[in-house]
Order: sequence, then structure tokens, then C-alpha cells
Amino acid sequence: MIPAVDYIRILPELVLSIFGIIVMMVDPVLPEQGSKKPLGIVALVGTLAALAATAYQTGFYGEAFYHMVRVDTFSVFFHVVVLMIALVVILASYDYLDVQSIRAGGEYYALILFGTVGMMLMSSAIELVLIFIALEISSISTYILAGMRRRAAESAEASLKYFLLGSFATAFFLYGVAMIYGATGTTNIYNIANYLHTQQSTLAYLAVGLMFVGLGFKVASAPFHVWTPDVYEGSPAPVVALMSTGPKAAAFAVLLRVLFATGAPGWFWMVWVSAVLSMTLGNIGALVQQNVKRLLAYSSIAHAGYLLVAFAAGRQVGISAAMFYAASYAAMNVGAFAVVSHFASAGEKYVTLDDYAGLGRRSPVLAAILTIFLLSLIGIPVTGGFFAKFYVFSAALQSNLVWLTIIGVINSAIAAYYYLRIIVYMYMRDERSEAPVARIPVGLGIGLAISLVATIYLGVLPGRVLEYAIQGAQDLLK
Amino acid sequence: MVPLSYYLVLSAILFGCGVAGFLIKRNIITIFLSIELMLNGVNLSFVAFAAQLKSLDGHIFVFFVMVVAAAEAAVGLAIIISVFRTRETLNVDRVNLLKL
Amino acid sequence: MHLWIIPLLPLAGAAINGLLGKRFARGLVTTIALGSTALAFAMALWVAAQFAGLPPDQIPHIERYATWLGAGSFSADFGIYLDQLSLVMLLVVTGVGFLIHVYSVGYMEHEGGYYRYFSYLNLFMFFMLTLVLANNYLLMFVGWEGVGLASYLLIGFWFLKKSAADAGKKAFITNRVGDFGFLIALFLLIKHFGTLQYDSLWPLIGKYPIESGAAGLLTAIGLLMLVGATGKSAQIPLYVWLPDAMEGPTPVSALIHAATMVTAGVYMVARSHLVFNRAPDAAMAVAIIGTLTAIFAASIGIVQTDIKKVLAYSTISQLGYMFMACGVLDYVGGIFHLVTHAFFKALLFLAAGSVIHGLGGEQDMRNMGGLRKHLPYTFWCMTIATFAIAGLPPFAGFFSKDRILWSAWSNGYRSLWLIGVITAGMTSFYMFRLWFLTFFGDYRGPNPEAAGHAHDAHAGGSHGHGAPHESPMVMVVPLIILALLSFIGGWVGVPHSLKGSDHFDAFLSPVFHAPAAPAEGAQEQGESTTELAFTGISVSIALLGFLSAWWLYYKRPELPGRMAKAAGGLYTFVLDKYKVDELYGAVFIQPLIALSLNVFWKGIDRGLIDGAVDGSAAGAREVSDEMRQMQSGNIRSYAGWVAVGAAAVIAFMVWRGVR
Amino acid sequence: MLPLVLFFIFAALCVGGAINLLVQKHPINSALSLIVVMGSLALIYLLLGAEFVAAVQVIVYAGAVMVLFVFVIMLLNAGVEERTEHASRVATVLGVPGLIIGLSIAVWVVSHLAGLDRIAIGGPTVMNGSDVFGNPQAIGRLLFRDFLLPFEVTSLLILIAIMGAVVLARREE
Amino acid sequence: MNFINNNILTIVIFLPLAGAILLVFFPRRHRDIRYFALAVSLITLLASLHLPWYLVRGQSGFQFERNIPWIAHPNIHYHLGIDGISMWLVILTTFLMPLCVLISWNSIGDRVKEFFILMLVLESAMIGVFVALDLFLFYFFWEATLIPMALIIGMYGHGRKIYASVKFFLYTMIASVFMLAAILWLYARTGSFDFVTIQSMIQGGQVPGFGNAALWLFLGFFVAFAVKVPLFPLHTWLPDAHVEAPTAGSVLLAGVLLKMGTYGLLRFNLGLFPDQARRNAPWIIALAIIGIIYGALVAMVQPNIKRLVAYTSVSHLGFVVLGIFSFTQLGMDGAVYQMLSHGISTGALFMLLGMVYDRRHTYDINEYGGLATPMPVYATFFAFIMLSSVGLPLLNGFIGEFLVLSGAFQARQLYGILAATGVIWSACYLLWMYQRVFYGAVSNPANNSLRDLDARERVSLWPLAIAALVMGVAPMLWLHSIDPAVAATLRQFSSAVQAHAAHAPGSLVRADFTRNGMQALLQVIGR
Repeated sequence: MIPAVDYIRILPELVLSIFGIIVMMVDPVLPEQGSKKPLGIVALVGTLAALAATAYQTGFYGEAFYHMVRVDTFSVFFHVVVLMIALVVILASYDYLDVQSIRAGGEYYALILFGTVGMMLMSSAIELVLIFIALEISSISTYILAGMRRRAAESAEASLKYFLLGSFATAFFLYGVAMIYGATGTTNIYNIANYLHTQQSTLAYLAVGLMFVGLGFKVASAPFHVWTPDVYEGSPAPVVALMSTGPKAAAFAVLLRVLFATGAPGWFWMVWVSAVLSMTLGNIGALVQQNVKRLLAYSSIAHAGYLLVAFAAGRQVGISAAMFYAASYAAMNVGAFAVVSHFASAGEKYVTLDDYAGLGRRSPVLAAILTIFLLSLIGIPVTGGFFAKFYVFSAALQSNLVWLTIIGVINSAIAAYYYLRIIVYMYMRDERSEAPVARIPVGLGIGLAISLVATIYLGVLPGRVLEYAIQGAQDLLK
Repeated sequence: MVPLSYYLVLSAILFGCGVAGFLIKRNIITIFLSIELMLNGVNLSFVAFAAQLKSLDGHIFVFFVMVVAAAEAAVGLAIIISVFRTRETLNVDRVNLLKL
Repeated sequence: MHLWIIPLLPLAGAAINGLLGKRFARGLVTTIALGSTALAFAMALWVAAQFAGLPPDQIPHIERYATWLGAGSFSADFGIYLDQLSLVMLLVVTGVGFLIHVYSVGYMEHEGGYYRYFSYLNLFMFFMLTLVLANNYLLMFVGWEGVGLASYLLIGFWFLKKSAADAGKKAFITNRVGDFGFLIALFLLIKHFGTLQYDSLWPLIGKYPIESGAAGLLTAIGLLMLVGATGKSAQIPLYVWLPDAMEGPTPVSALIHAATMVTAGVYMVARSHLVFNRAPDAAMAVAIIGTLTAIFAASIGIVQTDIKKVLAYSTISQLGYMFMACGVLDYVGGIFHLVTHAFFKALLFLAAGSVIHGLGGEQDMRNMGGLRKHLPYTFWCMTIATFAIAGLPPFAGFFSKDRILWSAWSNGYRSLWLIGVITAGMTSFYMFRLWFLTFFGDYRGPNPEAAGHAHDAHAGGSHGHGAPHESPMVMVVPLIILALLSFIGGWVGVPHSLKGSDHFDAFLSPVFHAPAAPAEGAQEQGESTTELAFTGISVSIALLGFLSAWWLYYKRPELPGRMAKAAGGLYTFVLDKYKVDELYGAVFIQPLIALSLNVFWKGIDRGLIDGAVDGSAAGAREVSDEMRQMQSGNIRSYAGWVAVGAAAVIAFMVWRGVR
Repeated sequence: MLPLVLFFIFAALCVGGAINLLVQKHPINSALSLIVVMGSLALIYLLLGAEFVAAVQVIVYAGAVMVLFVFVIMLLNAGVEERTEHASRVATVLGVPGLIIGLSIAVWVVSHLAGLDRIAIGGPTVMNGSDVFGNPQAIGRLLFRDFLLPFEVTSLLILIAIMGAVVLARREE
Repeated sequence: MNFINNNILTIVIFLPLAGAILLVFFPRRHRDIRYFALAVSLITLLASLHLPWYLVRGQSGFQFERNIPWIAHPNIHYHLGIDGISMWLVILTTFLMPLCVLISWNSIGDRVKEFFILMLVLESAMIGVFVALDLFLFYFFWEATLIPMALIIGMYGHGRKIYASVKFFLYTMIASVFMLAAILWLYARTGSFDFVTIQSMIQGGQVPGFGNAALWLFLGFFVAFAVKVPLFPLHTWLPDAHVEAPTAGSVLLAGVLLKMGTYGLLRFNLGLFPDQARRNAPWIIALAIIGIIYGALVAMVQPNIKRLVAYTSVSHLGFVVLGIFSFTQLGMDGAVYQMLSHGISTGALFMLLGMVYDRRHTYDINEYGGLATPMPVYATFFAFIMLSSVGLPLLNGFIGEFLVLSGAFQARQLYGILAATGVIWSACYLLWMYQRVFYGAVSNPANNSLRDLDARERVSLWPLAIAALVMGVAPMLWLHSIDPAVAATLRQFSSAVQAHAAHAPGSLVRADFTRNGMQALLQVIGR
């Protein structure tokens, strides 16, 4: 018999799934050609309910369903991050769907909710079976979401690329799971940890490598990042906001569990090289991009690299730094893409830098908000991005990774160039674009406000979130 | 009696064939088939390990992998159809609007 | 004694006129400017009277007002140091300065920027007084730089004329080169003595032995001071600015570029006599530089045709004498010549100014002649001045110059003496040449009708006079006073050999602790006989100069032209001032500009540094562009990258696991 | 001895099918080759005592999923794949076997070091003792108790898949 | 009173920021915005005047300190404090700001609100840089100056403004990440960001691994500051930034931002790594001297007035670096003084250039000539400021230059001699420029009808002119508080160096240096 408290430990996921189903059931009731906004509201309520459920969850830390999930500060931390992402994405989609005339609103919101369920499960699952399924849930829903702009060939292409390469990478992950299973005889993270603590296993090395390939693909770290620019460019902007943050954060959570909770061996140089490659390739690749979505895609590769620096730093400082980075990266990136999604207008026509010329004049508020997100991405003080980088590099230095830190800081300086380019276009170029600027709709406004507040909050008073992250790191290592 | 490593090598060969197929085939559907081949290879590992460990977890895993593969197949084929609609081709090399 | 009032009076005048003068009537401007200078002069006289009453142990009289600059253990005061030397300078500066102020009222009457002119002039007075009265080197440096500034402003007074603006700039920059040396000297003093205050510095320096043979610290300081002095006092090699400085209004030339500012170098050397006494090499350098400058400038002066240029080179030459005096350690002689020179050279300039004024701006002596009828006062004043500078007794210049030559000889600098004597002859020659060319013969200028608009050197352009005419009384009176001084000014220093009592020497010697004063006692009798003989030599040389000038420019005026033709290249070479300006231009200025422009700016800054920066930016973009090729858009190639990555990871992890 | 022989036979079939999948130009042939692989694998599963998995392999995988593939191939009327750019024969000829052999060697080395090649499994013991190991009952117990949550979550996955298929394949009106 | 003393620095920092935030909600009425910005900057100036008024002169260490925990992990404190050095830089900032508002009155006509918001934010950040005593806080403010300045250049500049803005941004950004790395290293080893704590830990030898890392840490800080100063080969962003920046931007850039670099060198490079500072001094001084001469020579041949003045900054800031690394009381006093006086003179020069740019919209010297005729008042102001920049005694420039040079000379004669040639060069380039712009007849008809300065422009120039004069005549007003602060820095420095010398016998401490240092020290103690 399963105790009732176990259901509380998956309560947010349950709530979200139920609301996803409600969305699907409400969809046919709505008029065929009408606005899908009511669905958005349902989804919004669902997300808020899930947030509340997450808050409720904090009183019930522990494992559930025969060691399938584990609710602790670590998982709650990522739950909140993922749910906040979903919240902002739903808000950003609120008007986006109508603007882009995406008819499949029911499926759209339902997929976001279900995908979020997958991501949340990824962070709380401690059994590789469940992790795998959750990973697939979040992946498949994003594959589909990527193809949501059905009239656009780019969207279909993005979907296909994401799907094929994603499945390809998943196979590697799965192979890794098979190996770890062979090595340790179990697929439970903490059982694996127990085994690896007592016994050496050659297979485990191979297993970690293969799982890193699969997860590295999900977090878009080099050299498994190649899909990112294409997919981000082709996918609907709010979906990019989601997929560049949510599954990434969740995959990082899994990676943290796999690398740290299991005490997996031998991965340090692999992660080190991957971090360096990600930062460098991401930043250099972004230098000449003209398409803002694509540019941000490259930047997200670089950010994965910074996060991996924290991984390389390891220990509690590294883990907490990585968690903090994931949170603040989510806040700023989701915000940036939300702005992009609004500005892109119908058919996502206006996504190149030239379209951004003079935005500071045409739409000062939108430009100012985007500027703050970009500054945060650069890592300028008073923004979350600054503290994120700060913690990561200081963790790296505490672990004596001087060279990695130096490469990292140089990279973050180079990165300033292309973010600055967007600011330059917005404020310093003369207006040439005919891109219209619509008023900021309410939904998007709220969404932007949330991510803005989060970004600034993390930049001014990071202490509290960091404490949670430290607590989470402790829980993870327990 | 068959040594476990034989199964593992066979599984690796199948996986490798899948990877190779992904890399050299041009038809999207064939590429997708290659992915299935990779999954089959993985499955073999699971089952072999399960037999060695006398644990059924591996079988369960295989079961879930099959379910996932089925789901992926449904979505994947739908995506392929959708791509075919917009691009009128199944040649993966022609699906390259997005690049650089 | 509230000595601070003296420099502050002209400063107040300068400030009031400078800030508000534009709205004042000319009369008010004049009143303020002249009033402040007159008060300063009166005060100076009063101070002199007070000073005479001071007991010897209260000399020097030092007043400190405030710390100007203090950092760490170093500090420099606002303070005044009054001894015989500075008193003499004070009187000369305020006295001559006042006279020239008066003269300027007439001279500048028709010029624009009247208030500006007087403001600058007062400012100059302030800085000059600061220079001479300062109780430390830093404050002296303030005055030193300040007079340079005033000189810059006044030379460039007619800034619409490019040559004037150029000359001002040249003066300032050349002086800065000298200041560079002076500054280094100050740094050496600070480094080794920790102070620049005279009263604490002298005892410290006094403890040093004489650096004969091996050059040491004091020699270095002395030589660096000499560098500073060559700048301000227009000695070789930094004299080049002074001839150009004649672009300024003539009273300015008289005051700044003849009587006072240019003598600052001499004053500084005299003020630093303790250094030079202990650094014979430095002193010798001073003497040599001075002597060479004297003859060099005189040789150029012989062929110049611009009346002011002749006087300018003459000034340089006379300053050379003063340096020579200081170099042979006869500071009294140097200062004595400084004083007499102030009188007669100011007079010469003012008189020349009067001539120029009278001719409506004409400065070329070839267009003058016969002016003694038109400008009688000027002529007589000029005559006195010419005789004074030529060194003919009993005019002022005779005593001072003779004393210098005698000091050179008696201190063993025989070759310098010889050059000095030759220079004296040349001086006499070119001065009488000027005198004859200007005032004798026939008027060679254009018709009175045409004169009005043909020769209008002044930018103000209001000198539309007709025929040559005498200047107004406001200009003539200062001339007369100066003429009087040039005549009798030397009498304060009649040497013992001429049965004089040499008051000047007696007055000033205490300052210099009389190391080089003519020997007293037993030898005196023999010495004074020799001295008399030498006096005879110099007077006859001066007469020789007079006679040849008379022969060439009065009796046979066509001769010089023929001689010039005969000399050919040499003549033009001298006429072109030995092409020193061109040499400096070719050796220093142009290479420097070319270097800065082509190598530093365009080469290093733009080419190398910016090139590297922009190049690396472009390089990064290129790399980025190359790397984009990785993103071919082809799924299979993407899978290839993933597979390659996976292969690397697998290989690495297997290797790790195997190890 | 028999299991080893059987293993080699089925393994050869598997590899043959896999290689055929690579070699065939027409997707339908590749799909059929894959079915061969799957069938052979099912037999190997039996060899390993995994009866339930073997059954599911045939029914779900080789049956349902592959039918879907064939269906789509037919639907889209896919023909022989065309030659396009990015075709480096050398890479194909050397890279593919290299990749496969490399991976196999890696796995072999690792399993050798892990001592796995000394562990012999399969054969009669497994086949005969199948009443306790690998039968549907045991699996069912595991699936609906220990793995209840993943099992339930799978329903979500399938729901998504259905939804996705509908949304993407639906003709845009 | 106590409350004010405790919080005055916070107030001074955040007043402009509060103003900026209020300004965000202002209606877009340009006049009101300008007056409001002026009022805010004036109030900030008034508030900052509290500092010199109540500064206790003889007291060593930091004053008006405020030290409260800000973030627990990592251990970041909101630690503010000033000494005689930083106080004047704060005053310089607050003093220049109202003038910058005035100078931008009409020349900024577009996006006025954004402009003044940026200016006020910039002011907050600049003040923060000078008063922060927590390394993190310092870095925080340091970076925070970057964005507003880059935007001011990029949005309100002209010509190649984007190139200039990006260049400025990247130069500073890339260099300062090295400082960040060094700060992080220090934190990783000491567990503190507090300047005073870290300083004493380093001196006490309590930082593990410091010996090997010291050089790199020193360089990390040094590069960040050297770019800002800017020191010789890193200077090329400066002319571009200046030429394209709007007037107020140039004024603040030259007046304050460059001083952040020299201040950093003085406070952090010397304060934290005295031994490294001493070891590396020779080549740093060499760069400074090259900067002095090179900057001047390149300035001389510039065809663009603003670029010319920009290069003079390279030259003048070379003096400051020279003074700092002479490690003598005189040199460092002079360096601090030169920072202030350069802020005044060059700030004023840029304002003057801005005024003529407003009229003619060009900085090309060839476009001008004979300006003294139509604009006599302007020409007079210009001449005055130029003279102060040339280093004429009794004006501000002289004091700093003299002290620096004599300090450098004390340290090593060659330094002083080479640097003193700067005296000649500065006269060359400025006088030549002045002559070409102002003297002669008006050559370009466009200049014939130029207006002379109006009341607003005069009002914005007078304070600077007066400041230049007062700073030249009565430098003790400043030196009284600068001198003890420098002495304290030097004391710290020489004791650290001596401690090191004691550890490692035969190290290269030059006898004359120690003697001078001790002499200065005794003097201060004795007072």
C-alpha cells in the first residue's frame, strides 16, 4: 500500500498533469477559430497551483514510491525554477499564440504543462528508469512544441532536427544507463552511490561517459551543442524560452545527481574540456550572428559552459554555484526570449539585429527591459547574472581551478561584445527597421516583470537563494 | 554457455550500426530506423546484464524503453510527415534551411 | 615691512583691468595700471629707505606669510627675501617698469585691446617682482614662469598677425626648454638638501667644499641652472626666441625683452652665487656661454636692418656680458651691467619705439635716415643711450662693461677678455651704424603721403600719421628720465682705479661675500695701473667702432653694400642669423613632428596598437565565421559532431577506467 | 555448446540485418531488415531467459512499431534515397566499420576488465529455470509495485505522443 | 550628527541614484528634467561637502566608515569609508557633475530623460568606486560605471560613436575580469572581501599560497587599472572614446573615470601587494614615462582638437602613475593632487571644446582659426584653462606636476629627468593648438558670426576656473588632508616592504628609497 504522504511528494506533478488534462478538455469547448486565451489562464492557474503544491511539499521531505522520487531542498529548488519558467513562458505565450495564429492552443498549453511535469520529475527522480521517462516526457513535448508553427518550414525543420538528434543522444544516455546497471546491478541513484562507494568498477567509467553524452546534449554543452542554434532559431520564441531554460535546468539537475550523488568516477577532465569548449565555441560562434534568436542560442551554449565550470569545481560550493547559476540563467534567459517573442511579431518576422535598430526609441520600456536581461547575461553587477558568474568562478578558484577560471573570465569578457551589439543596435543605431512595435500586452508584461524582478533580486540580494542552493547541495550529497 | 561479453559486444555492434546508419543514411525514415537499431542494441545490454545479475530491473527497463520507442515513433513519424508537407522531401540533406 | 604689497599692487591692477577693463574708459584703465605701478615704485623707494636703516645682522630681511606648498618634509613659503641684490632688482623693476608704463600710454594710445595690454603689463610686473623678491627657489620659479607667460601674452598681443602669434609661442616653448633645466636643478636641491628656502639652503650649500677638478653635485646644479638661465636670458643655444619677440609692442620689448625679464637669468645666477662659487666648472661654463653669446649676437647685430632686431641682438650680446661677469665670479659686475643696461637698453628701445611711432610703424633702417631733425628729443636720448652702450665714458655702460672686462682679465680669463673687447668694438660699431642710419643722412622713407598706409606693421592699424613726427610728451618724458639715468647711472660704480669709491660694489659685495672683489691692500696700486691701461684699450676699441661706423655709414654710405657683395655668401649667412632657426627646425622640430605624426601616431598608435586590437577583433570574427561552418545545417553532420564527441568521451573514459 | 551456437546464429542474423539496413537504398528494405534484427534479438532474449521481453519485442516492437514505420513509408511514398552532397566515400568506407569496431573493442575491453567475459550466462540453466526468472508474473509484480510510478508516468508520455502525432500530422486548415 | 557621519557616504552615493529613479517617472518635459537633474547633482555636491568639513585630519585609517553585512554567502560587506585621498576624488565627482548637467543643457536635445538618468546613475557608481572598502563592492561599482558611460558615448556621441563605445566597453570589461579573477582568488584564500582584513592578512603572511600568486594577482589588478588610466600601450580606446563622446561624457571620462584607474593603483595595487608593486615599479614607471612623452608627442600632431586633448590625458595620467610608483611622499602627494587638478583642467578643456562644438559641430582644427576675434571671452577662458593644463605655477597643474616630478626624481634621477621633458611637450602641443585655433585672422567665414559664451556657459566655467586658481595658490587646503593619508599608505607600504626585506635578506630595497620613506614617515609622526 502506498502511503498518502507519497502523493504529496509528487503533488506538484499531479496538479500540473491534472491541469494539463483540463486544458485538453476545455479546448474542444472553445470556439474553433477563437482566441485560446482561456486555455492560457487555465494553464496559468495550474502552474500557480503547482507552485503552491511545491511550497506545501517543503514540509514533507523524503522519498516516495519505493525510492522513485525524493523530495528535498535540491528538488524543490529545481521545481520552483522550472515552474517559474513555465509561468513566464505561459504568460509570454498568452498573446503570442493569437499573434502567430497558432490554432493548436490546447495542445500547446497542455504540452507545456506536461513537459514541465517531466522536468520536475527529472529533478526529483532518483531512479534512472524514472529519470529516463521524465527526460523523454520533457524532450518529446519540446520536440512537438518546436514544430508548433506549422506553416513555417523552419519550425518543422527545427522540430525534426531536435527530435532526431535528441533521440540519438537519448540512445547514448540509455546505453550509459545500461552500463551503470551492469556495473552496479541497480538503477537507483543512491544504491549506485552505495555500490560505487565500496567497489571500483571499470564499467562505471564508460557508463558515466555515455550518460554525459546524453545529458550534455540536453544541456547543449560542446561538443554536443550543434543542434542548439538551428533549433532555437526555428522554434517559436516562447518555446525557445522554455527549452533553453527548463529542460536545461532539469538536465543539469540530473547531471548533478548522476555525477555527484552517485560519486561517479573519472569525469573531471571530461567536464573540464567540455566546459572550455562550450564557453569558447558558444561565445565565438555568437560573435557574428545577425539573428537574435540564434545569437542567444549560441550564448546559451556558452552559459552551459559556465555552469560546467561549477561542475568541475565540484563539492558543495560548486554544486550550489551551479544551482544558483541555473536559477539566474533561467530568470534572465526566459525574460530575454520573452522580449524576443513579443518583438518578433506575426510570423516571427523581426528577429534580426537590424530589426532591433532604434528599438530604444520606438519602445523604450521593452528595450530597457531587454537591456537589463542582456546586462545580466554579460554579468554586470546588480543583476543575477553577475552573482551567478561570481559564484561559479569563486567556486572554481576555491577548488584551485585557476586556468579554468581564467578561461572563463576571458570568455565572459568576449561575450560582452555580442550582447553589447544588441544594446548598440537598440540604442545607438538609427532607426531603419519598419518593424512595428505593439504595446506590451498584459500577459507578457507580467511575465517580464516576474523575470525582471527575479533577475534584479538575484543580483541585489542573492543570499537567500544561495542559501537554498547550499542546502540543496547538502541534501544532494547526503 | 555464452560469455556475457559476447552479448555486450553484439550490443555494441548493433549500437554502432545504428550510429553509423544515422551518419550515412539520407532518408529521414531510415535514420529513424537507425535510432531504433541503437535502442535495440541497448536493450540487449540490459537483458544481458539482467541475466547476469539475476535481477529483473533490466527487463523492466527494456519494457519502458520499448514504450518510449513507440511513443517516439509516433511523434517522430508525425514530425517526418510534417516536414514532408513543408519540404516535399525525405532527404535529410535537403532539410537545411537553418544553418550557420 | 609688508613687502607683499609691492607685488600684489600690480596684480590687483592686472586683475581689475583684466576682468573689468573692457567696460572701463581708457582713462580709468590708465589710472589703475599706472597707479598700481607707481604705488609699487613708491613703496619700493620707501622700502629702500627702510632697508638702509636696517642693521647688518638683519640683512637679509625675510618675511614669511604662509606655506604655499607642503608635502611630507618639503615645504615652500609665500615669503619675501630682501637683501641688497633683490633691493637693486626691485628698484630697477619698479622704476623702469613704471617709466615704461607711462611711455606705453602714449605708444598704445591708438591700439585696440588697451585694457588687455595694461593688464598683461601689470601681470608681468607682478611676476617679475615675485621672481626677484621670492624667498625660495620655488616661488622664484613662479615668477620665472609667470614672466614667461606675460612675455608670451605680450609678444602675441597682436595675435591677428601670424608672426606675432608664432613668436609668442616660440618664446614660451624655448623658455620651457630652459625651465626644464631649472626644474631639474630644483629637484636636485630638494633631493639633496630637502628644501628650497634660501635661508635654510645657503648654510647647507656653504658646507660643501669647492668642487675643483671633479665635477659633483653643485656643478650639476649650476649647469642645470645655467640651462634655465640661457632660456630666460636668451643665451646660446636658446637665444632664438628673443629676436622674434620683437613682434610685440615696442614698450614690451623695452621692459621685458631688454630691461627686466631677460636679466632674470643673470639674477638667478647671482642669487645662486654660492653654488657657482663652489662649482668652478659651472661658473666657467657660464662665462664661456656668455662670452660666446656676446660675440655671436654682436656679429649678427652688425648686419641687421630692422631697428628692433639690431637692438634685440644687442640685448643678447649685452646679456652675454653679464653672464661673462657672473661666470668669472664678478657678480657685482654682472648686476652692475644689468642695472646700467636696463637704463640704456630700455631707453634704446623706447627711443626706437618713438622712431617707429613717428614713422607710422616703419622698422627698417634702410627706410629711415635724417630723423634727428624730425625727432629731436628722441635723437638726443638715443645718442646718450648709444654712447652708453658703446662703452664710452662717462656714460653708464662704460663703467659696467669696463668692470666686467677687467674682472675677466684679472681673474685669468684672458681669452674671454679678448673676445669681450672685440665684442665691445663690434657693439660700438653696430650701435653707431644704427645711430647714423637712423638719424643722419637723408630721409629714405616713402613720401609722407604714402607713409600713412604703406607701412602699417601694427595690427591695430590706427597709426595713420603723416610725415615723421616727434612723439607726445607722455612718451618723451620717460625717454628723458632714462637718458639721464643712462648718463649718470654708472657713476655709482666708478672704480677705485678711476679714483671713484665704487659705492655699488660696496653695497652689493656683502651679498656675495666678496670672493671676487678686486683685491685690496698692497697690490692695489699696481693693479689699478694695469686696470687703467685696460680701460684705455676698451675705450679705444669703442672709439674704433664709432669711427668705422662713421666712415661706412656717414662718410661713405655706398661702401657697406659693396662690402656685403664682396663678402657674398658669408654676408647672407650672417644676415640670416647663421641659419640657426633653420638648423633647429631641421634638426629638432621637423623630425620631431614627423616622428610623432608618422611613427608614433600613425605607426604605433593606429597601425600597431589599434591594428592589433581591431585585427584581433576582426580575427575573432573570422574565427567565428569559420566556426559557423560547423553549423552546416545538416543533421548528419551534427550527428557526426555528437558522435565524435561521444567517441572522444568514450575513449577518454575507457582510458580512465583502464588505468 | 548449443547456446553458443544458437547465439552465433542469431547474432549473425542480427548483424547481417543491421548491415543490410545500412546497405539498402530503399527505406522499405531497411525497415524489413530492422524487423529481422528485432526478431533475432527476440530469440537471443529467449536465450537469456527473458521470455516476457522477447514476447513484447515481437508483438510491440517488431509488430506494432515497425508496422507504423512501414505505413508511413508507404504513406509518404518514399523512394530510393538520392545521393546528395556530404557524401565522402572514404569516410563511409573507413568510418563506419571503424566506428562499429571501435565501439565493440571499447566495450569488450571494458567488459574484459570488469571480468564479464568470465561470466557465462544463457543456455539451459536459464532456459529451464524460467519459472522463477523473467516470467510475466514476476515482472508484473515488479512493474506494478516498485515501478508503479514510472509505469503511471508512462501514460503521460503516451498521451503526449498521441497529442503530438495529432497536432503535427494534422493537415493545417 | 553621529547619524549623519555614519551614513553620509551612503547618502552621497545613493542621492543621485534616487534622483535617477525619480527621473524615470518624470514626464518627458525637457526643461523640468534638466532642472531636476541639476538640483539633484547640486544637492549631492552639498551633501558631499560634509566630508571635508568633518574629516579629522590627523587620524589615520578610514573615516565615515560604514560596515554592515550585505550578503552572507559569500561574505560580502557593505563597507564604505574614505581617507584624505578618496574624499577629494568624491568631491571632484560631485563637483563636476552639476557642471556636466549645465553643459549638457542644450547640447543634449534628444532622449533627454535617458541622458540624465544615465548621468545620475553614473555619478552614483563613480562615487561608489571611491568609497568602497569591500573588494566586491568596489568591483560592483567599478563595473557599474561601465554601462552608463558606454551608453552615453554610444547614444549621444557622434561620428564613429559605436566603435568608440564598444571599444571603451570591451577594453575595460576585458581588463577588469582579470581583476575579478584576482579578487576571487583572494576571497578563496582569505574568506573575506574586506580590504582592510585582506591587507592585514597578507601582511601577516596568513594567506596560503600568496607568495606564488602575488605577481599574478598584482597583474590582475594592474591590468584593470592600467587600461582605465590609461597606461601606454593600452590607451588607444581613450582618444576614440573622447572624440565621439558627448561633452559631458568626455568631462566625466577624463575628469573622474580615468582617476578610478589611478586610484585603484594607489589603493589596491600598493595597498595589497606592496612588495610586488616595488618589484614591478621599474617597468611600470617606464610605461608611465613613455606615456608622458608619447602621449604628448602624439597629441601635438593631432588634427582634431578633442583627440589632442584626449592624448594629453595619456600624458598627464602618466605623471600620476609615475608619482604613485615613485613610492615617495612627494611623488604620491603629487599624484593625488594631479588627479584632482587634471580633473579640473581637462574637464574644463572638454567643456570648452563642447561649447565650440555646439556652435560649429566639428573638432577639426583646420576648420577653426582666429576664434579669439569673434569669441574673446571664450578665448580667455580657454587660455586660462590651457595654462593650468600646461602647468603654469599658481595654477593647479603645476603643484601636482612639480610634486610628482620631484618625487620621481628622488626615487631615481633618470625618472625625474625624462618625465620633466613633459613640461616642454605640454607647452608645445597646447600652445600650438591654441595658436591655430584662436590666433590669426578668421580664416573660415563660418566662424565670423560665432556667438561668444552665454550666461549658462560662463556659469559652468567659472567654478572650474576658480578651482584651478585656488588649487594653484592654496594647495595646502587639499594637501593638509592628502598628505597624512598618503603618509599612512606609504607607512603601510614601507613596513610591508621592510618586513619582506627582513624575510628575504638581500632583496632589492634601495637604500635611498627607504631613507626617504622613513624620513617622510618620521616627519608625519612628529607632526
